[in-house]
Amino acid sequence: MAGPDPVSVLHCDGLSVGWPGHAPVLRDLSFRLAPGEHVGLVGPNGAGKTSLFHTIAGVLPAHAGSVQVQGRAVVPGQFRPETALVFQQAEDQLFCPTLIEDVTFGPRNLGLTEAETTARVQAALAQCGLTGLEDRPVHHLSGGEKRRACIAGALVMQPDLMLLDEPSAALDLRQRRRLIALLQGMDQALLVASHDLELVLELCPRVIVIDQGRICADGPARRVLGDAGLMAAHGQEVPHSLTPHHGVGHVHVRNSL
Amino acid sequence: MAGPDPVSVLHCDGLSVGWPGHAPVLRDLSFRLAPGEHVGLVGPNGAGKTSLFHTIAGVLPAHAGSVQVQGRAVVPGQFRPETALVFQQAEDQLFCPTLIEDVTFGPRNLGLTEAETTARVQAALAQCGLTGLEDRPVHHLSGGEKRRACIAGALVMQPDLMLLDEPSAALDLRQRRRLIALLQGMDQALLVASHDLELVLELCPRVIVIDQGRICADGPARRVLGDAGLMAAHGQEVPHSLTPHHGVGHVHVRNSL
Amino acid sequence: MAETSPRARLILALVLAFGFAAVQGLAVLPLVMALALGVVLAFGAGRVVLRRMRAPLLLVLGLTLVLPLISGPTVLAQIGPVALRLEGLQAAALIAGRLLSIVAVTLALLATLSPFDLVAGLRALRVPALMTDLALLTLRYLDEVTAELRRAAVARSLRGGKRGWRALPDHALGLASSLIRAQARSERLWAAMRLRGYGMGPEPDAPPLQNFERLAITGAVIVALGVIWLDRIL
Amino acid sequence: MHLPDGIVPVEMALAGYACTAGLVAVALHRIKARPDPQAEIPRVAMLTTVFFAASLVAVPVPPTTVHLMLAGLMGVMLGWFAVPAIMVGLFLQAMLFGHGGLTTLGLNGMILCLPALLAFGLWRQIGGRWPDLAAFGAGAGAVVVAVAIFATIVLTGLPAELDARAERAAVQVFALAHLPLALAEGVIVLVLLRVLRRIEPRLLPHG
Ligand SMILES: Nc1ncnc2c1ncn2[C@@H]1O[C@H](COP(=O)(O)OP(=O)(O)OP(=O)(O)O)[C@@H](O)[C@H]1O
Ligand SMILES: Nc1ncnc2c1ncn2[C@@H]1O[C@H](COP(=O)(O)OP(=O)(O)OP(=O)(O)O)[C@@H](O)[C@H]1O
Ligand SMILES: [Mg+2]
Ligand SMILES: [Mg+2]
Repeated sequence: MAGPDPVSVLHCDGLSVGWPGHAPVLRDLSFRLAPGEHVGLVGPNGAGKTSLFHTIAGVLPAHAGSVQVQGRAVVPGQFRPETALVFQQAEDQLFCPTLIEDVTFGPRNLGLTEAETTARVQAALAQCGLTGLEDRPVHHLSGGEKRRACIAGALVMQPDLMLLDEPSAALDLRQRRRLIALLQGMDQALLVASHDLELVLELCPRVIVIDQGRICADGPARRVLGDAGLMAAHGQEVPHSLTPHHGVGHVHVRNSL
Repeated sequence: MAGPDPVSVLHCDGLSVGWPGHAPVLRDLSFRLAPGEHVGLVGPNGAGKTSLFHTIAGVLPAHAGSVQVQGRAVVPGQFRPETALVFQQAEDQLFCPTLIEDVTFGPRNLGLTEAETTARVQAALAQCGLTGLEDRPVHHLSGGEKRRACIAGALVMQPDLMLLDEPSAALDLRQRRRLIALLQGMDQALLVASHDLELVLELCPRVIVIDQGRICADGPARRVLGDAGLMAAHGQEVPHSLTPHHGVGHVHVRNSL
Repeated sequence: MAETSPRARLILALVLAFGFAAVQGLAVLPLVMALALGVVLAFGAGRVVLRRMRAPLLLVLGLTLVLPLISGPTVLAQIGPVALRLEGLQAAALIAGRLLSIVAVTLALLATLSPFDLVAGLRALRVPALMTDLALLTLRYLDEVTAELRRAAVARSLRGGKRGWRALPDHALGLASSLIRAQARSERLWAAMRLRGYGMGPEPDAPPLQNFERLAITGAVIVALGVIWLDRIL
Repeated sequence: MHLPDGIVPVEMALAGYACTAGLVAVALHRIKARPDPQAEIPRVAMLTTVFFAASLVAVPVPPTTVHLMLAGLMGVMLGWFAVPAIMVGLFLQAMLFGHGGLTTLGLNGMILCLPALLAFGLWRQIGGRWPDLAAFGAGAGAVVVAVAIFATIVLTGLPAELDARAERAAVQVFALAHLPLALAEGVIVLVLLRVLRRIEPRLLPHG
């Protein structure tokens, strides 16, 4: 095991991830994230992206190895406000009746003054474009608003590391575009798991590919995602925006009627 | 109102769609689907795609206008096996304990003989690549298998019209590819609602765009989806595979560290 | 015996369990326990029964520790303030014997079935469709809802949710949002069920009981009545 | 709080079955009188699933953790549907987790269904005027009533005549041990119904 790593926001060392009573899903993972770095996490369904996030967040104990966030080891069950996890299902994360209550939930537990809390909450809502929706019941928000509400609830903790699990799922293109703009503007380190490779490409200069329990590639996004052989080997496809073509021929046209 | 339309599988005429006690979501919609035609339905979140599907399927009464399937008007609450709806959330559609029971549920209600039922079920399972998974509990299926199970449950009714609501949501690229291949091979008329424009482009020669309660465009997929002005006006984007470029420059590269 | 239908198993379990529950004297208890063991062996369910007997065994242990100390006038032995009483001891033995026999029989007959088959058995026994449909849907979505509740608890703890009794109101909030989601989901579920003709088809007829099943049920009734008769005359 | 097999004499178990069967018959009769009972099945099933799942989660109530009973809440939210829902839950609990038993299904049904129906009645009577009081009363009261029925059944059912002093002590200890559960359920139902009344009153059709 490595000693404390004061330089990286996140440092996984020989990490094995798995659910209690099951064989490990990921084995012997090692990687670091620098402060403010945006990294994409790509892999097929069941590769273990969500499981890895739960381990980094300290919800799921590691089978082996260590996770450090901001140089301090993650202890399962300990509250670490410097890590924020945005869930794959927005509904799971929004458990308070109204938007404002949900976003305020976290800061309430940080022991801030009332004024500080309000200021932070307003800032987070504004950053996510949710001002004016404060009193809306959470389940009346649209899909995109729900997703942004989750991000606001994470941002308001002023984390150093945000883990985003499929942030663009079920969003239309306008919402997705807004989300990309929002995330691009963030100074926090981001780890973004997604099947939406175009989004990963726009957001993350660096990409990690996981499949069959291990890291298969870790490098510059355009090189990794552009590598047709690598992508095919792990059930992925090179994103359209990286394939050289001229807008013709590539599309399968069905013989209709 | 139009008279019976024996030529089209689906004929919506002056249709207004909405939820009881709310203003209509869609107003005065008119369009037809020919037998075997595959049509994409595109529009932002909340445009009313799911609501339209529920109205066509006869679950949600129309505010005004008429829907005809195979020349017969759709009456809310009436069981019309010629229309099949594949839900946005696969879990909600698969309400039986095991895969085989779920796929058999529909044919049981059609008054077929035992032998006919079995034959149909086996054919549908084979077509969807689910043979061998018959006795799996539904909640142990993977995301892609669940989606295909929903489609098998729809196919087994031998419908003339299938309504697919976001069929590729939450699938990884390999599963999505299989799904596209499966849907491409279908003889039924398909109406496919999706935010995944690349999928729409591969599957549907014709696309309908809805936004702000009405049909904004209805035409050949490559022309509609390739029209940058139209797409931008309705919060959509021209799919990457239709934009002329050479795999460079288009990607926003973040100034990292 | 493995091919016994869920319906026949349910009838067998009810008949034997009530027969055993009717025992009031200690004399037939060994016979009852032997019968239970016989059923377990006949259905080849030894391992399942052993695995799931732990909780009942603990309960029995608790009873046998407490009852002999607090009930009955006849003191068998006195250790300081604690008196061991005969009637309590008898009561404990009776309860323990009955409990273990009944649990063993029900486990042997029913625990090897999938819960879905059990519900099918209930339907074949003419339990109202409303209840069996409720049971099927509950079974189908139990795992998903449990996972949902667990994820919501994780989401709370990740944002520094309180612990201990002060978390009760948060717990209530989580439960409320689960109920709201369940309501929304049930609307989609109803649409899905209706679209595939729920309630349109004929009620599936349960296949008639097979001959060996009738025989087994008759045998069980005779055994149960026999046990009760022996219990009353001994 | 489930009564296991073999504790009480068989006459009581049979009487429990008879009473519960009557209660179920009444409930089903009331349900059939509603406009479209079949359409309510998915709603009741999904809510029941949440109640069932929530009762499996251990809630910390120092010094220990407890499992919520939620009979009062089911009564308030499901009305007469609470009876079939509770019976389904009890049957599944007995089969899946070994809580309760086959012969005592009827008695356990009485232990939970009567409090649920009382909570339903309480909510319908005073839920409109004093919703918080009614909610707390429904939550906590259901636990108290259930404990009372349970204790009565066990005490009349135990075969040997108990020493009266020990009997009283046992009942007191048992009731005291369930006081935290009653308070916890009262608080939970209070908070929960406040949220539902504000956010989703459709979920309280029987108010
Ligand atoms: N709560 C759980 N208990 C046990 N096993 C689990 C649990 N959650 C996930 N798994 C298993 O862990 C493995 C990895 O799942 P995980 O959800 O981490 O994958 P993923 O990469 O996030 O997939 P997806 O792209 O579908 O979200 C899978 O094999 C899954 O079956
Ligand atoms: N059960 C419901 N009751 C009342 N209003 C509803 C209901 N479901 C949807 N709506 C409303 O109808 C409108 C259209 O929603 P719909 O779900 O049809 O959109 P959609 O195009 O399918 O969106 P998405 O892309 O997010 O799936 C929205 O404004 C929504 O709030
Ligand atoms: Mg995941
Ligand atoms: Mg939709």
